[in-house]
Amino acid sequence: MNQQPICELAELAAAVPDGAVLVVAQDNCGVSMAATRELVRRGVRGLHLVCVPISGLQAEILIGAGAVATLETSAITLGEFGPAHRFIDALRKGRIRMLDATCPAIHAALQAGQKGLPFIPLRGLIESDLLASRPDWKVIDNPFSPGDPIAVLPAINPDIALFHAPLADRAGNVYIGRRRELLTMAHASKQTFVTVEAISEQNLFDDAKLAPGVVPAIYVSRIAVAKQGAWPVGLPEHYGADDAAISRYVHSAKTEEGFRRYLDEWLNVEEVTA
Amino acid sequence: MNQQPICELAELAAAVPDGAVLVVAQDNCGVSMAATRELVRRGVRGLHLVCVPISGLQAEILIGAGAVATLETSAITLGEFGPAHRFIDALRKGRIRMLDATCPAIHAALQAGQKGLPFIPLRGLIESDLLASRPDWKVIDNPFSPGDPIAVLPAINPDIALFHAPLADRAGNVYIGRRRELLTMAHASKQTFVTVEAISEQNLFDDAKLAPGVVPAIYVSRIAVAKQGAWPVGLPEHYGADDAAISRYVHSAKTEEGFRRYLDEWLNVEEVTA
Amino acid sequence: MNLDYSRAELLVAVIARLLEGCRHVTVGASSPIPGAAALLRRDLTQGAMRVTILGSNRYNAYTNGGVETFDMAAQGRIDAFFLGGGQIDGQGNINLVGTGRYPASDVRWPGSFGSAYLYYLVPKVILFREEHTRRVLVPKVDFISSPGVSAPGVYRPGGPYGLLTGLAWFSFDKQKQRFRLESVHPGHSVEEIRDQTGFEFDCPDEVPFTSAPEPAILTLIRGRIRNEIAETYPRFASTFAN
Amino acid sequence: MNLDYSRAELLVAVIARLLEGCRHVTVGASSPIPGAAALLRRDLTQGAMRVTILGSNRYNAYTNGGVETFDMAAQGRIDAFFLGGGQIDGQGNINLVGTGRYPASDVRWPGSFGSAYLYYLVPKVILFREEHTRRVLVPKVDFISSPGVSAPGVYRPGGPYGLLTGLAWFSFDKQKQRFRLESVHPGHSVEEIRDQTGFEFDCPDEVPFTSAPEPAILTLIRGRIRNEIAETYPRFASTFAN
Repeated sequence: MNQQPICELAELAAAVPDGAVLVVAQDNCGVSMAATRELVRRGVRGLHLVCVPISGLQAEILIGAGAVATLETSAITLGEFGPAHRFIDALRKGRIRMLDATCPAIHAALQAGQKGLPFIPLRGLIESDLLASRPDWKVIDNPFSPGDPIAVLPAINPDIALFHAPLADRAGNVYIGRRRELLTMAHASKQTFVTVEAISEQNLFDDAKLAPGVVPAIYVSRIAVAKQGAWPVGLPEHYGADDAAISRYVHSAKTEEGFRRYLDEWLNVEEVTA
Repeated sequence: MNQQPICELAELAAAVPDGAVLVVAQDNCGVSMAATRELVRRGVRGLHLVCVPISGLQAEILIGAGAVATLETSAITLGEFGPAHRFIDALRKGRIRMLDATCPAIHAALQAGQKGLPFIPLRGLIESDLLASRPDWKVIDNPFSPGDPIAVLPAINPDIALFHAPLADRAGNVYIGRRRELLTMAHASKQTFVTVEAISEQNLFDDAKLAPGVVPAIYVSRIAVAKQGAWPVGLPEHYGADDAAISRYVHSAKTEEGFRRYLDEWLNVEEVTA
Repeated sequence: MNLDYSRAELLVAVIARLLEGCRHVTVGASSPIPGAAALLRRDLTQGAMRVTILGSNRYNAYTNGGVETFDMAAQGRIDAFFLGGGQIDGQGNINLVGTGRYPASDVRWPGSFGSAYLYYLVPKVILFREEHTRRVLVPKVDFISSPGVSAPGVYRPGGPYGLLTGLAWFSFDKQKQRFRLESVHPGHSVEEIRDQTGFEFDCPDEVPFTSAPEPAILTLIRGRIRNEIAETYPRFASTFAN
Repeated sequence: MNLDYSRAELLVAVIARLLEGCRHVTVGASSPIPGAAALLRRDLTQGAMRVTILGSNRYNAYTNGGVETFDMAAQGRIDAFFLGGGQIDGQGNINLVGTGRYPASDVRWPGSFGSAYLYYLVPKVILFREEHTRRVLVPKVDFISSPGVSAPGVYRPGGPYGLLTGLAWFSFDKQKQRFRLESVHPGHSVEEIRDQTGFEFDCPDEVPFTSAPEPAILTLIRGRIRNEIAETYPRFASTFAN
């Protein structure tokens, strides 16, 4: 509920406190790698990172940089580019608390957060080791049908939702189109920070065709312009992933030292180019 | 999941069986009065009518025509036009089973239906006579916080969702814009029947700006063209309500006889004009 | 008593004062006076206070359908809301369903709408009913659409802030579970309030008159606000200052 | 044995047969062979069978975000889905998390994705893993991302339909909670299957060879299907028929 949501990228990143519960989206929804870089640069620590419902390079880099204390996700994958070395290494060394989930559980718990419900039931899960490894999940008897066990998940209410979008306006409305999980993230979170490709001088609600794909300003605390802000990840319908850059990352991150070298270089990039 | 969803209005109405659980939206979302008229004409009986989350003329007329056995709604209102006489009369005479609700309870139960959950918790409600009068609602202890009572509602999974929309395409996609409850209704229901102002020759998903406001064809069983199909109710952003017609209805419906006369006339209207 | 403002103008000004400190106020579809008051408060804060008017296109920036209002309330993003009632009793219980034996009510009203939820969750719920009679303000409502107070342990961050009628303004004391007469509108008296109120309420020895709208406020109401609400409540706007 | 089709082409043809009778099939983002098979089946039904490919723009008509896949599954609107696993055991349990002691796994895979839900709810889950070795097909998985079968009383309309590997096709018997070897791909033998499978399975006396793709099917795969999947799996499409 910020009247002047548009700010500098560094200011946006500075407003993410250490220890925050930060929720991010998967690669095809708009990933703010620009803000991620600023977070690493400012040395953020102790994040509880929630991925909706999975993550790739963004989580991998935050983990490698030592920013993450707890990771809640259904997967960390760089797809065909290879293993997420820093994620795997952190798990092996016990550096992060791992909350393995399944995609619909993260969606449902976030929807519970959106609705202000303390918990939400969900099918599936029963007798899996996922459920066994999650002391925060329970199984109850369906109150309407005794003898029907069902998992219940506590709501997820992140401190901050962070994503990258193509367009915002000066009032703070953000265009997300079909990427509706971004809306759910914004609703469930106390604050929403967004990087965008561009700022529209026209209010997005003034175009009846755009309005259905908008996150309303009331949910949006900060917006920073970051051209190619998803790079090296892509922004669907706008630009693709930079395969060469991601490949080079995966190759570098095989070792801690290689990762550090990559990071130094990445933090020093002046202008992002795809 | 119909490959040829476009049909005649009478065919659409004939496919609503007696006794169906039928879900409809409130006036500002798109109300298919055209299909309602066909339902009354074919003499549908025993409907369990669910209103999301309230209704007006549509429910009033269906009740007056004797089509409704059970009414589940948070309100029936004709706004400033006056009382919903046939609704009030049916209650007084015990002709309908009344399931009084509160708006968020209908939304939540429908969302539970959408998610295939057997039930969903909801805040509020406790110690109200609404809850006391709904044997199908229960109160349980929040499994994560003993001593915190919370209402739980069984999911609503209607047989048929029925609404009016501005546009559909030949594949069966329907444009609803910001009226997202229509999407929830479609997801939660076994079938969705829609009347539309017009059919687009272009697939709605081919326009990236329209796509976020679309109910995908996979949910849509039948579509019939009905110009001014919400009349005398309005279709926001397209046409307003016909105040004179609604006033005349309310005046006529003060008595059973007056209602019957109105109905006869309405059923015999050849072409709807606003 | 010959006042230089209408009752509607007084009520709008009173409600606008009650909304001080709010960040976001939501108003129901058929609530022109609270709607006008919210828009007035918004103007006074240079737009810093947000207003959502349900059923309006202009004052509704929601993109998740009708459920969004209720989800926002649960998220703590709605600071104030307005509820009425065919009956309101001295414990703040409201009845939007009907009189007599439910469900075959003697008088049936439209229904409970969102009351059985928003009354629990919105911190500042202003009960608003112009008609101030013993028919409306009853000792005990016939049907509790939503209770005014909840037992300890029931999750209830919200509830009644007070009751505004055409005659007076009462605050609500959640501890005592009672209304307190705070002011009587100019032209009326404490006796009249007692005569017309069916429930017991606390009453200080001295009850002030409700403050009249300042001239600047009246000017705003008669100018900009009247134009702004014309979109949402066209009939009301045309009869506003009578 | 010199076959006139590639292994990928055989697998696509086999899966397309397994999808007979489905109204809607959903395929994961990184599943090119199931994706190609689903598109082939769609072509064979003149588009009557719907295909959703997660992560594709062209084959994804969803408008409610990532949750829509899971909601659709719960609604009974997805007839078939594909799951793999770093480990799969003889009871149909799958492990997408890692080997050794969780969470400090010896080998860590990406994670469980939607398996712990879709495996319960989608009626025809086809387990698909090209690698057919004792490393993958183990006596007991180290971590159950999702169990193959559930106790009586657990809501489970879905579950494993069978297991397709680069060597063979097994059906799954939910009563016996075991796989049954149904066919061995041309060029392989029952002995080879036994050698490479870490779990026990039922094996009839005579195990047929998996039927080769008909020429018309091969033509379709090499023409239209190859073009259709190029959008979603460009790298795969280019190496498809090798």
